[in-house]
Amino acid sequence: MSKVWMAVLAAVVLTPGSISAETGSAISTVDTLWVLVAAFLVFFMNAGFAFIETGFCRAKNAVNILTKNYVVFAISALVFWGLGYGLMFGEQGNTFIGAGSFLVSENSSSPVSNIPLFAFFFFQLAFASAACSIISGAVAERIKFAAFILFGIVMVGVIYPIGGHWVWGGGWLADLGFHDFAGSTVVHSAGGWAALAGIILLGARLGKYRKDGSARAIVGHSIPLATLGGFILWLGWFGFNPGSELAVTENVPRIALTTALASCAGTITAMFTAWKLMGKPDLSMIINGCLAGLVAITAGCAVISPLGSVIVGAIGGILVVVSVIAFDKVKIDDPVGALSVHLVNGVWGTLAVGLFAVPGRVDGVTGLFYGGGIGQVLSQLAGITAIGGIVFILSMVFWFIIKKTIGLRVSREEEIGGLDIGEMGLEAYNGFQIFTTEG
Amino acid sequence: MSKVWMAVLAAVVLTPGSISAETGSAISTVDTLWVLVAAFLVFFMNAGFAFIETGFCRAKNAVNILTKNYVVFAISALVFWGLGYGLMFGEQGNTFIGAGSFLVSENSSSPVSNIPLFAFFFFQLAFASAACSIISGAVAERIKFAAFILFGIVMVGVIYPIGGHWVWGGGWLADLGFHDFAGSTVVHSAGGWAALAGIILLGARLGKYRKDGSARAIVGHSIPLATLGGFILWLGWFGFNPGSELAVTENVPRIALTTALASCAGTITAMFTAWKLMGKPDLSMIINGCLAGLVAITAGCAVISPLGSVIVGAIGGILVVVSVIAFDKVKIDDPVGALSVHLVNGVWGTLAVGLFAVPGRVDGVTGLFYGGGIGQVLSQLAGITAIGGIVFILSMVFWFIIKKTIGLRVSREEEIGGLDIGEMGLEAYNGFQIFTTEG
Amino acid sequence: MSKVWMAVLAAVVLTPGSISAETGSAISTVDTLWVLVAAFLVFFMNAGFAFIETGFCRAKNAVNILTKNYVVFAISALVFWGLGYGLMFGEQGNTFIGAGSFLVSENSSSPVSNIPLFAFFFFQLAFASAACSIISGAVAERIKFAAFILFGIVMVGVIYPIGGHWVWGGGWLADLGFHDFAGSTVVHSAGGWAALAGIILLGARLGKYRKDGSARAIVGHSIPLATLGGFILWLGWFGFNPGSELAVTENVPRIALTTALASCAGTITAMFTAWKLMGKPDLSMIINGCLAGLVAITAGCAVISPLGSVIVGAIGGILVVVSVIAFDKVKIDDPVGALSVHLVNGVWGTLAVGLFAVPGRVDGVTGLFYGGGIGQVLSQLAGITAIGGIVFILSMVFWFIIKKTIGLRVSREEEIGGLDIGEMGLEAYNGFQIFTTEG
Amino acid sequence: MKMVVAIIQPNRLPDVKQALFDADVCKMTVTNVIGCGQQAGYTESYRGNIFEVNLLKKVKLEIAVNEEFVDRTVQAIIKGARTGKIGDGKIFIFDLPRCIRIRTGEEGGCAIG
Amino acid sequence: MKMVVAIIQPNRLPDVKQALFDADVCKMTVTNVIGCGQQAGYTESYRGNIFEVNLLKKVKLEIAVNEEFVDRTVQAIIKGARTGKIGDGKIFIFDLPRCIRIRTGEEGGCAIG
Amino acid sequence: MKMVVAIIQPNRLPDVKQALFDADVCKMTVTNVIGCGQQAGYTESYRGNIFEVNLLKKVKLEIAVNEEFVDRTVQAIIKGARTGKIGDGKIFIFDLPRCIRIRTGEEGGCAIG
Ligand SMILES: Nc1ncnc2c1ncn2[C@@H]1O[C@H](COP(=O)(O)OP(=O)(O)O)[C@@H](O)[C@H]1O
Ligand SMILES: Nc1ncnc2c1ncn2[C@@H]1O[C@H](COP(=O)(O)OP(=O)(O)O)[C@@H](O)[C@H]1O
Ligand SMILES: Nc1ncnc2c1ncn2[C@@H]1O[C@H](COP(=O)(O)OP(=O)(O)O)[C@@H](O)[C@H]1O
Repeated sequence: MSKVWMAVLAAVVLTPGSISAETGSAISTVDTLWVLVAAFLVFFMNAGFAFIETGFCRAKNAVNILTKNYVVFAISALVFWGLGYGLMFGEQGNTFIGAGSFLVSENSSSPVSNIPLFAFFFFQLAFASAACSIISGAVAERIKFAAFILFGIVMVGVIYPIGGHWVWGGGWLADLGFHDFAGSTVVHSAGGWAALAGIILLGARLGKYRKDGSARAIVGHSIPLATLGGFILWLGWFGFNPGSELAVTENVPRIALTTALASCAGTITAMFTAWKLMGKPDLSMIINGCLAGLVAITAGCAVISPLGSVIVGAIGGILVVVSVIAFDKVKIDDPVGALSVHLVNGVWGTLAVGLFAVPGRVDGVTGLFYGGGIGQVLSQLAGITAIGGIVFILSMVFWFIIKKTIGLRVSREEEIGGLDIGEMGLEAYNGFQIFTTEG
Repeated sequence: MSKVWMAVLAAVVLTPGSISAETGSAISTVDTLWVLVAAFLVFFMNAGFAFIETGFCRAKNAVNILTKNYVVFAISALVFWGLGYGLMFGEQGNTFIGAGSFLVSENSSSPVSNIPLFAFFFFQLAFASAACSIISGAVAERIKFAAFILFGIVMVGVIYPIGGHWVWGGGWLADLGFHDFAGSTVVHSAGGWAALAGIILLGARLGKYRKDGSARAIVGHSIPLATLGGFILWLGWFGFNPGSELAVTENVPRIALTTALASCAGTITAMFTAWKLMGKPDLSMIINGCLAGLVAITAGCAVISPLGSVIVGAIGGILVVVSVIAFDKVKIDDPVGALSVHLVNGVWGTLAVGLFAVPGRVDGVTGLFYGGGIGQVLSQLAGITAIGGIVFILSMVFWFIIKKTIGLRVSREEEIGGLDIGEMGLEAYNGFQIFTTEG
Repeated sequence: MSKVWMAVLAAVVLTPGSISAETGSAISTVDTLWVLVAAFLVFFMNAGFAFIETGFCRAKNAVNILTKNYVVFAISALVFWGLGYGLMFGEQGNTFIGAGSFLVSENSSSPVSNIPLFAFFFFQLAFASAACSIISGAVAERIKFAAFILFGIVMVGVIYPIGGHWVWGGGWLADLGFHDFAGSTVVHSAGGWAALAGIILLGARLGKYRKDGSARAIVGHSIPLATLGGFILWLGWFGFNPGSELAVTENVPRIALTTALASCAGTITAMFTAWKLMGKPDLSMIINGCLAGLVAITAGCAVISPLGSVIVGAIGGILVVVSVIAFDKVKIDDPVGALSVHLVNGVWGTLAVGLFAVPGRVDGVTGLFYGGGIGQVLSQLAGITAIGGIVFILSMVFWFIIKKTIGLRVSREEEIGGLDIGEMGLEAYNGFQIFTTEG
Repeated sequence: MKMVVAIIQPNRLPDVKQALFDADVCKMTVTNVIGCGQQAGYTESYRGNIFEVNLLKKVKLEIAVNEEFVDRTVQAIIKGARTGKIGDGKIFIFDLPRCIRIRTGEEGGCAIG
Repeated sequence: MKMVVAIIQPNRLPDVKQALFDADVCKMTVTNVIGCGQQAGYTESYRGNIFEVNLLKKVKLEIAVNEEFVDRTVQAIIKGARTGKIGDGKIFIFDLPRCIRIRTGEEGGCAIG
Repeated sequence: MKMVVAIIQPNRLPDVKQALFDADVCKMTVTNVIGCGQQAGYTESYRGNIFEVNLLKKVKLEIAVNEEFVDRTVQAIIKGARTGKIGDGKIFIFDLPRCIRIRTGEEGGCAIG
């Protein structure tokens, strides 16, 4: 720990709070600390995804889902480190794709100078893996483990970085004035579009839809686990949104507040919508509503007022319940509601920026309701369509290739007996008596 | 929190990491970051409450308890944002109640100037919701979902802010020299008194007490979940107590240490007390003992020495076990021990300030054992009684109104079959074989 | 994100964060905040250990394991506060053992001056308890509760501090040039050696090995709980390694990155190794692989490059799977793989410093592969052997004394019926139907 | 000998056990079952789908007794289990030609108790 | 009266229930069991040890019926449970001398339905 | 045909299964039950209340066999389950008039194996 002594020296001599001694540039220790802590919170969201997805699926598939979520960060990290980051932020790129800075090291390029490259990279890394986790839940209970892993590599290595480059890597959408502060589109709806493509090629779980086309309830096996996941994601979002400021400024508390208010509004409206439509306050919908509010405010958390964030979140909470039901109508089988949360509300949240952005927060970004005219709405629509389009198309292509090569879906027997036995060779709850009488 | 002012001074004089560029005032980025991180930790305590309560109740009521705990933050946030904060900290108030600053926005008032208003508000918000969560466990397994939600709104909107204003909002108890650093009384015993009122009007769970008056054990369904809750609360408390300094000062590490030592002492003494009285080291009591130590040191964590905190916590650990048994004797049915943890130890901890406060930490606050005389003890007693009285009376009134209107308690059939079926229409562990043979 | 630049400006112009106003010395508020936050993360690792161990054991022993893990921090804290810290860092000591600074208080000695003593102490405290938790899993499902508690006291009070003093307390190994940044040897293999001694004296669980000597699988009862534990430990490690810098420097993000990359590499290689050897990607091995990578990089996280950390972690992931199988071959029954993770990889990671250390990071520490010659390898070997030797011998002695006095192992009946009934008098999952048909 | 099998409401188990003990019937085997009969089920909702649950939680008791104990056993079960509401359950009585105590190898009537 | 006991594959339960309802057999008791027979087990691996699981999840149905219902009950079960694959299970039929409805105390044939 | 039903200690199941396999009895159905008999219960404590648990975990085996297999089946069970301690359990043997294999529809003795 001899470094400590040096640091102490620095502390005395060189006015702590800047490490210029070491870097020459103006690194802020406070900003560095914040970005790292925020990154840790976002990293922990992996656990959140793991448990919400596991809880909403059946016990016979629990180990499979947990494994996907546990390795997804490991794979994302290595792939994003080696390839993705370069395509997203590499300095030698053009407006459509980045290049260079592969296998990130000391001398890779960084768009920010108030924090060390590695702090910025680590934060981006955590984001990249989130985009993958979103997919995992939507394709759960029937996808082959290897197929998911393969797609995950492509998602983090290529698909996500392209959209990311357009918006955050200095690409054409940024120039166009498209504003997506923390990733309603770049991360969430991107994940959602990729998931949608997967679901379409995979098809629904056995027994999910009756011959008459009506949907059957396939109840998750552990609502407590799912709730744990919901709480962890909620916590992680306070790193996800406020952390995206990449510095400690007066915006950060405001972002934390708008994030909180939107999630709370979404929680409440989802509860009442479910209560109204199904007669009971369905906790699985309440949790989705909370996440819907979070996704919805992610794009605009820095430019929307507290009151505005309540409205944006409230609409998100209604949207999520309605769209869960709608997806079932069209036989899009999404066991955990990932599409309703991340895709639908990713789109809604990005659009909301065009409506609710308060003037003066970010240069040139003003919402329709604040006299900004239709301009911002249009650039938001442009971003939504552009990224939605590219992600959906690329995903379709890669999912299709996987389907034609190793195959996407497990055998009927495996699906009935559970992926834990067939794919993982290990069951989740040794000793517990569990009935598995569905499909 | 007088230390805060000193810190603020320091902040002004030495401009630590200030964002004055933006604000003109001397905002400290370090303090801002700390208060936000602490707020996130306190926010996460919601998960802690959710799992300790769920684990200590029966499987048939798990979804109901999880739902209460999940929406409690959402409701608290919106109500405290719209109403509660204004009554607690509003600038236009008097010594008994605050006013103004409703629907908190940029131009609401804030008692601190070293951090942005929204950082302060967010931290207070997390506190407000804790007071509500405390109630949830005590009334669990028999209260109507809607009844709890209604009371929660009143608690966060009116009852909690009144007591809070008296102590932290510049009210008369503050002037009186009453010292409650992080809320043994303002948050914990307040929650406890409100819970007690609820339990009295609700009555005990079916089958909890035999005809001969003796208590029956109604064993929680998941000790692992309860333990998870205990760990999360323990973690959250390191935001709860040290965060209440609202700045990064030399006090913060000391507060973290006293908080840790008290919780550890409480854990150990509770273990041995239970071991002695019931023949085994009951983990449910050990967890309660840990929380008891935490609640007990909450009031004095900034003014009590490490050694003192060990003593305060140790007594808390004994108190909690003894009082759990005592409450059963008088047929006060508290499924999770919320009263013993938050009410009894909230009172004890507040009193302990009058006994163990080290001179010189907070102006005018010196404990009896450090030659401070009986003075501080008396002002502590004043605060305990005043807040206990007002909270208990108001709670009784509101609980009674709810009882007479929509009713407090579910039907006998619903209670036997489980609130998850009756109230939530969803069971927690689909597929698992669970025996529910109790009353 | 234009705000960022402004903040940077502020960072340069004004000199952020020092509390000199209060202390006269140059305490850095940023460093203080970071060390505390890191300590909280490390503290939370207790929960991680609790759930990974519980999940990998049988339901009938869950309460027993949870209790051990819940009280271990409480006991460690009090013992380390009263005794251990003094032996590790006490100023009046010699090169072999520290002395003084018992019952840590304001005027105890601290080796660092950029943060308050209590911040440093709290961080060290969290480390001490980790060493104990490691043991808990290895001896699970058959050790007497009291026997474990007793050994824990000795471990934190005496054994761990001795090794700690040699390396971090200014002892002879530090002078020798032995480099163990965050404790691959001091914490992890120390815990592992103590556990090994315990296992040897305890013997294997009933039914673990067949008459023909082959190993039987005793499957854990909750893979979801174990996975939760894995995620929490993973998160905590970002406090464990980067926090060991004890300041916010440019090293911190680099350490966070090497820590992440090593864990990811270990996760992947463990997955493929298990897949290859046993035909399926065993999640229990994947989690172990992740932890193996973390332990392996702990010693060198500050001196090894990102690429190097990937290699070190990758080897760790392979080692852990192979050694789990090897330990079973020699009938060393370790229910959770603690030896393979902490002992084997603690040794490997410490050695790796001698191979992969990049020159210029820490004075005089350069790895073989970077032209540092064999020198560093030798000092690393010296440290591994010295600490391994002293810890193993002392542990053997104390375990033996406990065995001869109160006894180490529960009765055959208790082990069959479960320690929860015999030792704790409380079962983990009231109401759930659980088959317990193994030996 | 006879094997008396009863399906009862789970929450009646404590009373039934008590009634059996009072009638000196102290040995029994209990199983966790689900059943459907006249008793109506209930509906739940999950993620937008409302569904009916008609297999309800029940408890099954198996009690092997000698002839002379049959009636008092039946009476005790009815005493403890009857609420008069649909769902109270059924009692089935089978002939039990042989009964062996594993521990001692005893056969017949003496093995039962 | 007869007690029809069937051991079936868990995932056939919905179809068997449907087939029984179609045959007006609406009362039954269901138990979660594990069994081994001709059907092969499967292997799992945990922490380096590969092991075989040969007790497979099954569902047990108990249906008390009057004589004239026996055949249609058996037919319904076979209709719902048969896949032609090993593991489909068995049906066991026992004599049921007495049946009592707890709620009313009714005995015999009328108590069954 | 006969239905041999045994209630044994859970931890004896592996040995009993082994003993049965050695006696060529390879088909059985296993159920998780709780029971009370002569074996004493144990006490637990929770939140200040000490309580007695007298329904103990047991495992129930159901084995349908042809007459000539009855004795070896009983012997095998006793061999695997007996420890000589109270709680070893019981074996109950019922007449089994009919047995049908769902897969093939076979009836009687041949359906059993
Ligand atoms: N004919 C039967 N065969 C098997 N089980 C039955 C039969 N009739 C009733 N049961 C069991 O008894 C339980 C209660 O029966 P039900 O008809 O609902 O109540 P009641 O007998 O009071 O009308 C059912 O849930 C089922 O488990
Ligand atoms: N003789 C028997 N005694 C008890 N249970 C049996 C018997 N034969 C079969 N079973 C039950 O039926 C299930 C299916 O039997 P199996 O022989 O595998 O299929 P099949 O009868 O189609 O050959 C077994 O798992 C077991 O639970
Ligand atoms: N008469 C009976 N009826 C039903 N089950 C019984 C009967 N007698 C024993 N059992 C079952 O057998 C188990 C062991 O019986 P117990 O009397 O404790 O041991 P032992 O037969 O060695 O005296 C009991 O827990 C119970 O499940």
